[in-house]
Amino acid sequence: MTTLTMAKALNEGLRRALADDPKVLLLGEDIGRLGGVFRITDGLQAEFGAMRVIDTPLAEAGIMGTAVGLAFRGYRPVVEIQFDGFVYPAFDQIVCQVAKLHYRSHGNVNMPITVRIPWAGGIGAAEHHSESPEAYFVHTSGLRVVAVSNPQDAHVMLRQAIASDDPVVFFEPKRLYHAKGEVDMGVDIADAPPMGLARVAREGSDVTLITYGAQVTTALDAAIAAEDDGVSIEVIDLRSLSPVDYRTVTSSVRKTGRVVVTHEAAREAGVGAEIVASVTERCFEYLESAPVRVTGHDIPYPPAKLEKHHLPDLDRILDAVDRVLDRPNSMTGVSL
Amino acid sequence: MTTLTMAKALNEGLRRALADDPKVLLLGEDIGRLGGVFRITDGLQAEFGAMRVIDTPLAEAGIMGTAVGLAFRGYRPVVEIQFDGFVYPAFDQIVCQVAKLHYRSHGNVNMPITVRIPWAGGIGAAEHHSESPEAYFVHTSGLRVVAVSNPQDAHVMLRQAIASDDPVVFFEPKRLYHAKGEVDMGVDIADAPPMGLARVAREGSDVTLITYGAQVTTALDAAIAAEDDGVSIEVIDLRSLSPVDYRTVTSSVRKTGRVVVTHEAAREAGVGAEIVASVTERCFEYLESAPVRVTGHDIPYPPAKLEKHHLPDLDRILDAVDRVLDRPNSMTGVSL
Amino acid sequence: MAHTLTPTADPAVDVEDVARLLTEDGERVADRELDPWVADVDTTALQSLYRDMVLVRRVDTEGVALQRQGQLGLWAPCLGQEATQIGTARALRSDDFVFPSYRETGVIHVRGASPADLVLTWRGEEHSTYDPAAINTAPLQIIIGAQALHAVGYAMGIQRDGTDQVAAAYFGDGATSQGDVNEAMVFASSFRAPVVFVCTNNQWAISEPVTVQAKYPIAGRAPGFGIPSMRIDGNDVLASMAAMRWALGHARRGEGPAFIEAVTYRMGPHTTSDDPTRYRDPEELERWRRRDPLLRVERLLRSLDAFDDEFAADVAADADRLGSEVRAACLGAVSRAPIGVFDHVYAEPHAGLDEQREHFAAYLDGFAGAEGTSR
Amino acid sequence: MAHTLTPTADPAVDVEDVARLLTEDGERVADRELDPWVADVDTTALQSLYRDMVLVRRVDTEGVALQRQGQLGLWAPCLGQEATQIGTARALRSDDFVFPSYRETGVIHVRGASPADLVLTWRGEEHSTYDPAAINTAPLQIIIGAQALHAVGYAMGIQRDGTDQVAAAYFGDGATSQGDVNEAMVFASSFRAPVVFVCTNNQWAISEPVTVQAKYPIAGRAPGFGIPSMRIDGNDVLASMAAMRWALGHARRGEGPAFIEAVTYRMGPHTTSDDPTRYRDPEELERWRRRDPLLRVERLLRSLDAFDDEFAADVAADADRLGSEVRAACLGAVSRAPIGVFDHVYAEPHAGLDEQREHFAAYLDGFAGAEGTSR
Ligand SMILES: Cc1ncc(C[n+]2csc(CCOP(=O)(O)OP(=O)(O)O)c2C)c(N)n1
Ligand SMILES: Cc1ncc(C[n+]2csc(CCOP(=O)(O)OP(=O)(O)O)c2C)c(N)n1
Ligand SMILES: [Mg+2]
Ligand SMILES: [Mg+2]
Repeated sequence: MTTLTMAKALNEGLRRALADDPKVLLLGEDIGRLGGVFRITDGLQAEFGAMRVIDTPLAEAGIMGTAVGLAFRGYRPVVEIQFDGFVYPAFDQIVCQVAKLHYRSHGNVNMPITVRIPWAGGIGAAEHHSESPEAYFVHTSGLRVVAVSNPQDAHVMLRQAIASDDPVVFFEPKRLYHAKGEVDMGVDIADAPPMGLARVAREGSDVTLITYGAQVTTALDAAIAAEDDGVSIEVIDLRSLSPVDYRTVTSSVRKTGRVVVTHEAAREAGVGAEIVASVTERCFEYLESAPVRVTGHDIPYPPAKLEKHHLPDLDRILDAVDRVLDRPNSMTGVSL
Repeated sequence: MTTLTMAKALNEGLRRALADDPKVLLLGEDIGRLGGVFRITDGLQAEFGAMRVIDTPLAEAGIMGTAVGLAFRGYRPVVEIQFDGFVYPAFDQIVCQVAKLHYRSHGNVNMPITVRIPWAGGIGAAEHHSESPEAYFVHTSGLRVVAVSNPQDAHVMLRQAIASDDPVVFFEPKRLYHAKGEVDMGVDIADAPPMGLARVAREGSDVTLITYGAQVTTALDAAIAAEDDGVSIEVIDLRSLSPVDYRTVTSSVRKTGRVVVTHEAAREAGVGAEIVASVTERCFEYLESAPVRVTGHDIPYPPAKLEKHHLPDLDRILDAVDRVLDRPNSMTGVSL
Repeated sequence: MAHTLTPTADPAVDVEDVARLLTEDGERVADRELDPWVADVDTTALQSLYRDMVLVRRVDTEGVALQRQGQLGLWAPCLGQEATQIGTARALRSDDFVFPSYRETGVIHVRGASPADLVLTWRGEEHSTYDPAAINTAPLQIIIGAQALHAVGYAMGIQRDGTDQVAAAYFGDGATSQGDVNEAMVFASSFRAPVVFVCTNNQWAISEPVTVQAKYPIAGRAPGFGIPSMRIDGNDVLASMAAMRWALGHARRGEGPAFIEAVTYRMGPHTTSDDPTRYRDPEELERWRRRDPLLRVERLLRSLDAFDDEFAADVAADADRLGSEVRAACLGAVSRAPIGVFDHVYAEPHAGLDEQREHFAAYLDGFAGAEGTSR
Repeated sequence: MAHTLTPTADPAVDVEDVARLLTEDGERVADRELDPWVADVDTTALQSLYRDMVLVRRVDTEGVALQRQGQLGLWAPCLGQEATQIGTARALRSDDFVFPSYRETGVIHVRGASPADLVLTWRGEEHSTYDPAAINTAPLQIIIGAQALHAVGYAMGIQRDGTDQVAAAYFGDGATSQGDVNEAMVFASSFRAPVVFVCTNNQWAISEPVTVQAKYPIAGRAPGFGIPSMRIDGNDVLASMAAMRWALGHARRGEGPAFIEAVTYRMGPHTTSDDPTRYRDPEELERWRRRDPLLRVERLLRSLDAFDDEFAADVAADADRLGSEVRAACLGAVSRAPIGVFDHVYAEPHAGLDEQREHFAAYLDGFAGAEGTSR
């Protein structure tokens, strides 16, 4: 075990993947000499050469499209999208090609592409630098989508994503890049929990609080705060958004009967909607109250100085917890 | 009242919009001389000239990006995306520009752009010609999203969409282009029901069946079939997917207590998830059983010969109706 | 470089402003650049090129007929484009890798697509049938221009493997407007990737004439990206083969990408769903009929005494055989079972989808009991 | 058009291969193409250009300082690019419409942005502050290349209105790799739109040298799209103004789009978050210091006896005044109230969002009672 930041844990994950498999290539803007704007690829071009760690022209469709071609040739491209808000020019290649080529080719062609996306808000960044586009990818059949919340998962799940024969959209919460944690780098990725599994981040009995990414930290804070108030919250870190590990989720909900889902992304047709719909479908008879979502508002990501009013913080989560517990809350008396 | 196909009703809607407002322009591939591959713009270039009905180069980002510039100049561009599967190259311009510019500019700039999308499956088309991408746009704050199900709505809502100062993604079910219906073309769009309202397409008391687009027809068929079986289904045609008219939806659910949502799009984080989550949140105490979704599978749209196994048909809807009524159904005994 | 650069004065529509080796009358003319590349093409080779062109035309006719008869959902005729397709494809090595668009029937035929491969996609049975690795050819691409980037990526892979293979991307004149095609040129140039771009300028993108996409010849764009290009008569199978060999040679020698604009004509509708009478002048078609790519090879062969009745009959028999095979493959097609829609979404198990498949199977089973539908 | 086209042999990195009117030593040199366009620029006009350049440099210094002091979230310095920005922007008419990228501090200053407009976006108070219609300038664009298409669309609007205005798009060397910029050239050429593309080739896209984007001069691309272009010394304010006037004239006369590649240098980091020591040679910066765009105008003015202490002091005072105004606007900024995040998402009422706003207001009110937070 070593104490590493998430950034370093990811860097070590990439290093290991490059070392283990000569077919692994890194593509992106500024990932070479600079090591990426977040330094996640720091030192990798020096170590593995410019043929394997490739600074590309400034064009995301180009990066994704050439990654598809490399996959046709048997490579395993790991693409870095510089910021969440810059993935959209690559959307066509992701949705129509990356996600569909295995299906289209009758299973003859694999698309073992990992799309790394520094992700979400809370870092006071400029416009387009704090987006939470995960629902777009979750809704896209043919992709796997994961979101990490701690250095250990970041390291192991990145290696698992790269090793997967399927395309994986890999969300890295920028807000946690510098958060530290214990990492076991010696782990055999086959022995580690598969990236498709959720994790009970904290056990509890009154309310199931479901989330992913940096919001796991906020959820855990909320759980601690609630404890003082006599409320026991079970926090579930989904880790995988597609597929969702409903076994873990439903076993918690069957226990608590009350559900809050939180994420930074907008609410309308977001991942939270999917979780609430599926949990309701699977656990209806166990539910004591309507599951509640605590999400970013349905607005474009606001200017940095206002993001704190957009991001679902501890107080908004606790307010929702009060709601599912039928205790006084901000919606008391408000008709829906 | 005149009997028109949906295609013709749309054509007349465009003609009227062009005639009423000199700032309205049409942009798209093959919309001029050809009149569009579905002939929705038939005759309009001849009538209004090539400066207003514009055949563009073959590039969707280019079409959407120039539409943004035209909106900056005070125009009201109506963009035709040739088929649903070709909207993705324009995704960046839609998500980062069209949806955000009003917000970004502090309300100084309007983006009264209508994006018409011939939409969804069931017509035996080639790959990428039967997509249901509506959830991507519903999840995108700053856009309005509507889906029409009959010639009257097609005509009126298209004119309303064009008249709206906000960007509207306008879904036209290809499968219904040739379906006929009564259309009142004399209607003043300000007097007609606003495009944001849902419609009770058929009244019923046992189950609320919520849908939109071509699936409304299937839902109505299901309601008729169920009647023989003694089940009274209320069919709601959402019309607007963002915002959703929850007043209409919840008043039905409060009456029936049982909900089925159906759409062609994939299920994961689809519009159905949003509807189920919101209905559960708003009507929990009225629900007699868990709402059920009947959707396309979470697969890339399959080859034409197989689409009938993908699209949620009458039988699959009735199976779901049995499920919410706790009658024997395909899921009986299956654990979730 | 001059500091002020002015575009060429030639308009995009000048179809005579091309390099060629074979006139409409079947006369072999000299071209300093192209000649060396087809020095080895003797009469037998010419006959073989001709044969392939006839075969493809036969398949195309069959495709249209099958669609009319309701056996195919759609067909995208390549009538008129046989010289471009056969000439360029025959220049490829079998271990080169091709990324075709939907209209490249001739190209995939040369690559080794079976009769079934030529039609089952259009029938709607499968999105694609052949194994790309088996014939070194990607599935047909419908998203305009997307495959240009794939070819560049594939070529970057070749570079990394250190072999002398080449990747080739085929796309139309309309496709040159797409960001993807331009980005492909940027990436290809930046990485000096061994890729050849074949732009089939058939004068139309559905109803839009090429002048909507380009006011100046498309071949003129590539050099701005640092890519040498050639503008050839795409109805001339010899020029097509020569240009492709030039381009492949350039890429194979490690000198980077090359670009070909093959000026030809889509003699049929865009697809069987299209009605070109709405937008194009019948006289234009007549003019192009006189430029028919097959006719001029026939004339050349006749002038070489290499086209007699026996040869014609033999070619026709070959073509008929292929036509029947295509028809048989089409009529004999068996659709996947319903549950098959779930196949090959993922390469590895996916809990969510696996559950959905199970539920659908249960649903189908219920039916099987009730109404005898099998899965 | 020749049938075989070969790219220019000039490499993208040759920064001397440009048109210029002013040498590093401040010597005015002749250029047949450019001279006519600045025939009217007398000493007073030169002084005024110089003044603007100094002002912008002062704002830039202030921006960096404010960021260091935690008053701005980020700043994108335009140090070294003043000649390109001031020269081209001063050539515009006020009723032309500009689509700038994030680094165009000098451009928006010339257009009429207030001191607050120059910093509040970078402070994170607003995505944009000025009313685009008031200064005929779009909000700064962060999505690389997207604004090029907006400019073309705007120009298509101008065309339809029948005026002689021009739209201008500013973007960097990196942006030329984006599909959007290439599609913008396609559309501009196809519609002969009155738009000018100004590509500021500052040698770098964050850490990537221009050779990653282009092996051959960027100006060489436009002609392939049918767009005339010029490659100029972007550190030469006169050449910048002259080229822009040439381009604007071309567009204004209805002759369609024009393209300028201004070869300059980003002397600072990409943004205040960037560390250029990781990727660039300090000697390169030194070389460019000698080409400083302000210095050469100062030298020219001195040679014309139009730069004395009084003038220098006056300009400095002006600059200090603007600097203080910028600082004051920054420090005096008041953030929107929390509920303000809901403003201007839609132009018309939206039932879903209105409900969300109400609920959030109720939530904030609850807090107001409990903890004194006001909305
Ligand atoms: C991204 C995208 N947009 C639109 C279409 C619809 N479409 C299919 S073919 C076609 C025209 C293509 O023209 P061209 O590239 O010249 O090829 P050709 O059909 O002439 O072979 C269009 C617009 C598409 N398939 N993909
Ligand atoms: C679509 C998109 N991709 C990536 C980025 C991240 N990014 C911001 S600036 C920049 C470099 C831009 O270089 P250039 O176009 O030369 O402009 P410069 O910064 O030199 O002015 C990059 C990659 C972005 N803003 N938008
Ligand atoms: Mg074409
Ligand atoms: Mg730059």
